[in-house]
Amino acid sequence: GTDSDPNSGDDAGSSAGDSQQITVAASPNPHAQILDFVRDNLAEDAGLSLTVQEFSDYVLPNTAVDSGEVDANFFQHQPYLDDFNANHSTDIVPVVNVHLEPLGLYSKSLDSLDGLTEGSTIAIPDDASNGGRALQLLAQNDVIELKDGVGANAVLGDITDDRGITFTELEAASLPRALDDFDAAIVNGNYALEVGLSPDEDAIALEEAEGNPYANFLAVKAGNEDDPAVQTLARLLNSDEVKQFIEDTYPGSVIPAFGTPGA
Amino acid sequence: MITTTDLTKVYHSRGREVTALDGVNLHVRPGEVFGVIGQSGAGKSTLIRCVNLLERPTSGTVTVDGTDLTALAGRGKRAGRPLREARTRIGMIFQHFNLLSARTVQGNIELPLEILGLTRRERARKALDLLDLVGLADKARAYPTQLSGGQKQRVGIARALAGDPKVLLSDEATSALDPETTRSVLQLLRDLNRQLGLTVLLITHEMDVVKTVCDSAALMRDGRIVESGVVSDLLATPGSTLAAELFPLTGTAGTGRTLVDITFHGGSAGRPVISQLARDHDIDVSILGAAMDTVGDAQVGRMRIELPGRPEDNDRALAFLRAQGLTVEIPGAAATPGVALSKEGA
Amino acid sequence: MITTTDLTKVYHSRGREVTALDGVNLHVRPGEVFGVIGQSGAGKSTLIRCVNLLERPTSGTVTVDGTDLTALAGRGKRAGRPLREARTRIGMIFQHFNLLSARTVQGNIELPLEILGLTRRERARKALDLLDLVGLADKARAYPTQLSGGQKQRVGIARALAGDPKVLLSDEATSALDPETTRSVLQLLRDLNRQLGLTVLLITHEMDVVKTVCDSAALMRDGRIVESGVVSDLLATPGSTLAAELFPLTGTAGTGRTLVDITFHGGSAGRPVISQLARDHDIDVSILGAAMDTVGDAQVGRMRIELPGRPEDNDRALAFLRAQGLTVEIPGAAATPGVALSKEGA
Amino acid sequence: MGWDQMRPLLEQGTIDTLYMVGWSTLIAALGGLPLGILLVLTDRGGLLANTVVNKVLGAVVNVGRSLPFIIMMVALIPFTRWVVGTAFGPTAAIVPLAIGAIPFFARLVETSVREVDHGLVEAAQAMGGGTWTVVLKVLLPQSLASLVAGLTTTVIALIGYSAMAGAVGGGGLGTLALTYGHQRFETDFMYIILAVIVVIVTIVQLLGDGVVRLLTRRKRTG
Amino acid sequence: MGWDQMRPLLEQGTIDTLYMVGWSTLIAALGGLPLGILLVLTDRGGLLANTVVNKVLGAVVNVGRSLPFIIMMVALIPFTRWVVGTAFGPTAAIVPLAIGAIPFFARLVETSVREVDHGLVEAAQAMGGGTWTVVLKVLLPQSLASLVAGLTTTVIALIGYSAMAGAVGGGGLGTLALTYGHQRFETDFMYIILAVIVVIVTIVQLLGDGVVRLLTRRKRTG
Ligand SMILES: Nc1ncnc2c1ncn2[C@@H]1O[C@H](COP(=O)(O)OP(=O)(O)OP(=O)(O)O)[C@@H](O)[C@H]1O
Ligand SMILES: Nc1ncnc2c1ncn2[C@@H]1O[C@H](COP(=O)(O)OP(=O)(O)OP(=O)(O)O)[C@@H](O)[C@H]1O
Ligand SMILES: [Mg+2]
Ligand SMILES: [Mg+2]
Repeated sequence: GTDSDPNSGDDAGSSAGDSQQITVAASPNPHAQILDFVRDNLAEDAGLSLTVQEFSDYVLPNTAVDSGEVDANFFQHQPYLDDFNANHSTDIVPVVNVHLEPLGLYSKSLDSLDGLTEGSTIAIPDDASNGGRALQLLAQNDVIELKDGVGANAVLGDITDDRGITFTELEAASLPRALDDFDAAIVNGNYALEVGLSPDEDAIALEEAEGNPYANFLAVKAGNEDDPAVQTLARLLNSDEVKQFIEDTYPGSVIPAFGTPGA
Repeated sequence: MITTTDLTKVYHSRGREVTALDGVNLHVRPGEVFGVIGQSGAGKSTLIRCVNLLERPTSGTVTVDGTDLTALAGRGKRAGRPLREARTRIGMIFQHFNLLSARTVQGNIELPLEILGLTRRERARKALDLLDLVGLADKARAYPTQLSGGQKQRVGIARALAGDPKVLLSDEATSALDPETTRSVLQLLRDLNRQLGLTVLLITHEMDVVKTVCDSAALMRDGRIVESGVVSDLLATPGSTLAAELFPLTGTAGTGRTLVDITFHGGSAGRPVISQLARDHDIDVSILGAAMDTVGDAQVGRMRIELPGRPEDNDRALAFLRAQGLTVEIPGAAATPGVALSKEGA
Repeated sequence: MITTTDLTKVYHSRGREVTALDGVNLHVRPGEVFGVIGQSGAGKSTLIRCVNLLERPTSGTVTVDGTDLTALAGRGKRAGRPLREARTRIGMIFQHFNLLSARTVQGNIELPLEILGLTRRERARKALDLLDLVGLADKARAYPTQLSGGQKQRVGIARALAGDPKVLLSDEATSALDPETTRSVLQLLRDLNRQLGLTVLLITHEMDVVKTVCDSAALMRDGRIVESGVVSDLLATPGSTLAAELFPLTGTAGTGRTLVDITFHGGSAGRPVISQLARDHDIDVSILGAAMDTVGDAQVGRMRIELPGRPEDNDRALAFLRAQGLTVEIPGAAATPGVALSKEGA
Repeated sequence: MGWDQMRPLLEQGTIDTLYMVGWSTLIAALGGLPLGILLVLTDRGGLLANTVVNKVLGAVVNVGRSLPFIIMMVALIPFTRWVVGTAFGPTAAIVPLAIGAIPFFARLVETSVREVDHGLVEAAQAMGGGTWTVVLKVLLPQSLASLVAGLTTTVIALIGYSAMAGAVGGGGLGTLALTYGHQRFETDFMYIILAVIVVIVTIVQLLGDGVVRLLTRRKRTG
Repeated sequence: MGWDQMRPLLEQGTIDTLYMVGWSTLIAALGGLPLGILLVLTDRGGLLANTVVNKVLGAVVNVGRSLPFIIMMVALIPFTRWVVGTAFGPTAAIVPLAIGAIPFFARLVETSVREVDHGLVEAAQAMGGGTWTVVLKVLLPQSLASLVAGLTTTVIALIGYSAMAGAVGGGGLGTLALTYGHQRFETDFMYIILAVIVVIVTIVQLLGDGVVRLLTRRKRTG
């Protein structure tokens, strides 16, 4: 753990003057890529020494923040964090929203939702973070019906009417590769881009960007929100340069969604 | 029946060359039991393995029952069909039996018949016949581990006979057995040799085995055959290493006395030679050492006797013994028979 | 030196019980070479392994050099310190040598010295001394694979001698060797027995080994000792199975003739007994079979002779032979000596 | 999560695991057996001695054993699709599982077959047997017990690997443990799943040991 | 992605892989060796024959080998933190890697040690040697070549396993291949990484084979 104490900012006294250090746990894509951009282009000028540690898991980054082994993480959205805090008695809080990866329903064989009938197959993400969100998207588009009151934590068992459609859970990164094998698949925006799908044009159903609760944010253990390093990183993540980087790198599939969480 | 001409085998291992066979000319006549003896490393196993081409000779030819096997072998390392077919007609038994532990006794004997392509029925009949022949009719369904060493070797022999071979090769087939079992296995080989007219080439390092069953024998040393021939002829050969090894003698003469080694080969042994010598020449004959036995039905053996007086005093006695058709040697006068002499043998 | 009292060993395997030793009372005197022979499965290995308690006897006691090892053994399966210390003073050599292939010859001989806790220096000195003793001074740095069988066994012997034992146990130490090598290894054992006053208990299934080096011998069958004693005494015992096995005779009498088996034990063999018989009694003595040899320095052996006339006609001749101190048997008159008789032995 | 919800998941997970592991074991056995035997036959001094073939096969097996399984699973997606028509689901997961297990089992086969006494091979050759005879009548039957032991090891390794089949929608107990236990925080359920896995592994091991014992009974020295 | 970007990633990945695999091999060797030897010694007929201990150790090893590695990694987090102070990063990944490899190596040790001729053990006992003598002076030196071969196998398996260290931030080549090849669809880069892995595996295998050959030269029959 580095300096989560606001007063211990300059222990090295390096040439940058008030050198701040921060280690952030992040999912490889696109979170770590965004952080890499910050580290390589913005951090030095801001006097921030940023270390990015990539995690391919969705639980351990929170565990690591809670234990103080990393200072912050950047991989999740509010519904997932709420659920995690409730289940693990942790107190991790969001600092600043960065982006949204709108989930979309894509298909190689169908042009619209009408094609989904009895016997159709749909692949959805198998992770807790995206799985429930995918079911919500399908429910909002009347493809299925879910039990009342299940939010972002919906699981396949919560489906009350599947209209005869078969669902398969796959690892999120495998979903773009599954389009040949299923009638349709729910794909995260960033992965869609990698295989040349455009959310705006190719999705037969897409999450709304407006009022979307699934913005991904920088999160820290409660009490560390005001740490200068955290604040510096938060500022950099919501900078124009990052906005430009996201729009250039992930046109349409990752959308800048800056601002204070919950606002 | 088995002829090898200028057979050589050179092993290459880690850059070193080992000449295991160095120009071996072997001739085994049809229907005889031929024993090859020699120290460890002499090349005995290599020789027998060259006979059915399990080992490719470096040069020279091997002819079995009129067929030149070396010509059949072809170029490559793998045995082609003609060679494999020739092998089905050459039986082989091994020191460590080499029975398949996963098969029953009957299954083991059926293996060569499977290779020959016999039907299940024919195989079973033949296997049971062979088990009868080797005296194990009640063990057909047993597994090799349930058998004693002698029984295992009998199964090995039955298996080797499955292809109705004219030739049986045996590499130390009794070396892992105790003497009593060895005797019974050798007896079986002898019987088969007689009943079926089988030619047997056997390798051993036990002189007793040669004594008990062999018609002919060869002694190998350093990859060469240093002595070979019909056993009774060898016994008649003065200075023969094989004869000395087969019937070893011990004992040294007192001063002023004469040591005489007499070799009996064939019928004369039954005659009262020693007592006639004593009576006719009126001398005291002391028997210091003797090894006399039944070899291939003929009474043969050697005896070391001591005569009073120096060798020159005993000319008449020696002449009498020679007149009986015996081989007479004066150890110490010539070189001592035994190891020291064997380098000059053959 | 080694005494076992009512030693029994019962193996339990898969519900079946095998009685490998069935009340063995063995007594080996200090300084003698004692041979145990018997067929495969007779219990020889079990017996020798019970002597140093590698195998726990089911009942009975084992005393070596005055120490009751069975008392030292304790309850558990593991060998406690007192037993382990007693073992350091009992050397053992094995049929398959059991040398560590990963150590040099010297390293192998040093192993027991390491167990004894000697310093590196003392170990090296002792090991080189022992290598000298067994005639392998130049092989100290070789690895076991680079040695011949006989050389390996010499290393095994040197290793067994490292703890300055008074007792050497040998389980078929020469069974894997060829006859020439066997002879040299046995000679070495004999020399060590004389030079160091070593007591040797050796197990073998080869009669030749007993003939060559043993002072005393025992014959085992089905877990029991059926005959035992000093070799020359055994030879004097009419109907002794061991004697018949050591010096086997063959040959059958013509009709109206008498077959006589004579056993020479000790000095009489050097005397011209046969020729005196022929001259004094004026009869033709035919020697049908003979096995005479040097056993523990005494000229001993057996001979089968044929006399003209029926047994009752030869009373005087037989009396003469008995008067010479020889053991005289008429095979066929009594039971034939050999296997058939051995069940009544001891 | 209550037992009512767990039960169907557990049942389906067990079925999926058995289905995936069963088929992939079968395929791994069929693929690994010849590969392992070839490794022995083509080795120096072997019946089909061929240094080049031996080195190439050895390299293939080594690479196969060292590739991270998940990567292999992803890399094989086009192949899987070509073979079974789809790249996802339990049936599709069999393909990477089997292909991952082939080199694993092949090495075990190699070790087992190498242990067959060379004297038995010579005996078969002396009878006029060719390479096929040696393989089918000597090497395989004589190493059978050891091969079964190797297959048991392979099955157990596959049960472990199948946890990663979740990446391609394979389901099964391992994936359940990861999804529910780890990601959805149902720790109790995870422990139940692990217990089921341990039970299955134990049964496999006991069954394998039993067969091995049965086959060894008559064996030992020939 | 250009070579300029790849290079530092490849370098760091290689360093991380070697670091994680190196240490975890060392620990697996230190843990698996005694465990494997105990499995032999406590077996029926062994020097320390003890059926209960043997069955328990055997069960632990089996369970250890069948647990999905990712689950084990997660389950070990508290333990890892206690041992190395943190549960994340390359150093922390060593702990689950090592613990996963211990039962794997232990089984290989067991097989190797079992192959030591029992006659050698008896010879040492006949000299008055106790269990320690037998283990240190007979079993280990005599099975050394085989143990090294087993260690080579373990290292190669660990290179495969280390790809999953990414879940706890361990990095390394396998994780890189997953992240870039699988998640970022940089297929070319993935193949380059795989090539590097194959090269490392080949070097490990050649080194291991070399040491084994060196140790076997003087061996064969004793
Ligand atoms: N495959 C091989 N490679 C290298 N050298 C060999 C090989 N087989 C045998 N030799 C060598 O050839 C020589 C003769 O060996 P062979 O096995 O024929 O002897 P042998 O007379 O059968 O001895 P033994 O009585 O010990 O069986 C020995 O020096 C041996 O080391
Ligand atoms: N560990 C064991 N478990 C069960 N039975 C055994 C065991 N060891 C020996 N036996 C049995 O005990 C008997 C005596 O065996 P032992 O090895 O002492 O015979 P041996 O006289 O040394 O024979 P060989 O000449 O073949 O070495 C045999 O019937 C054998 O099967
Ligand atoms: Mg040989
Ligand atoms: Mg024995």
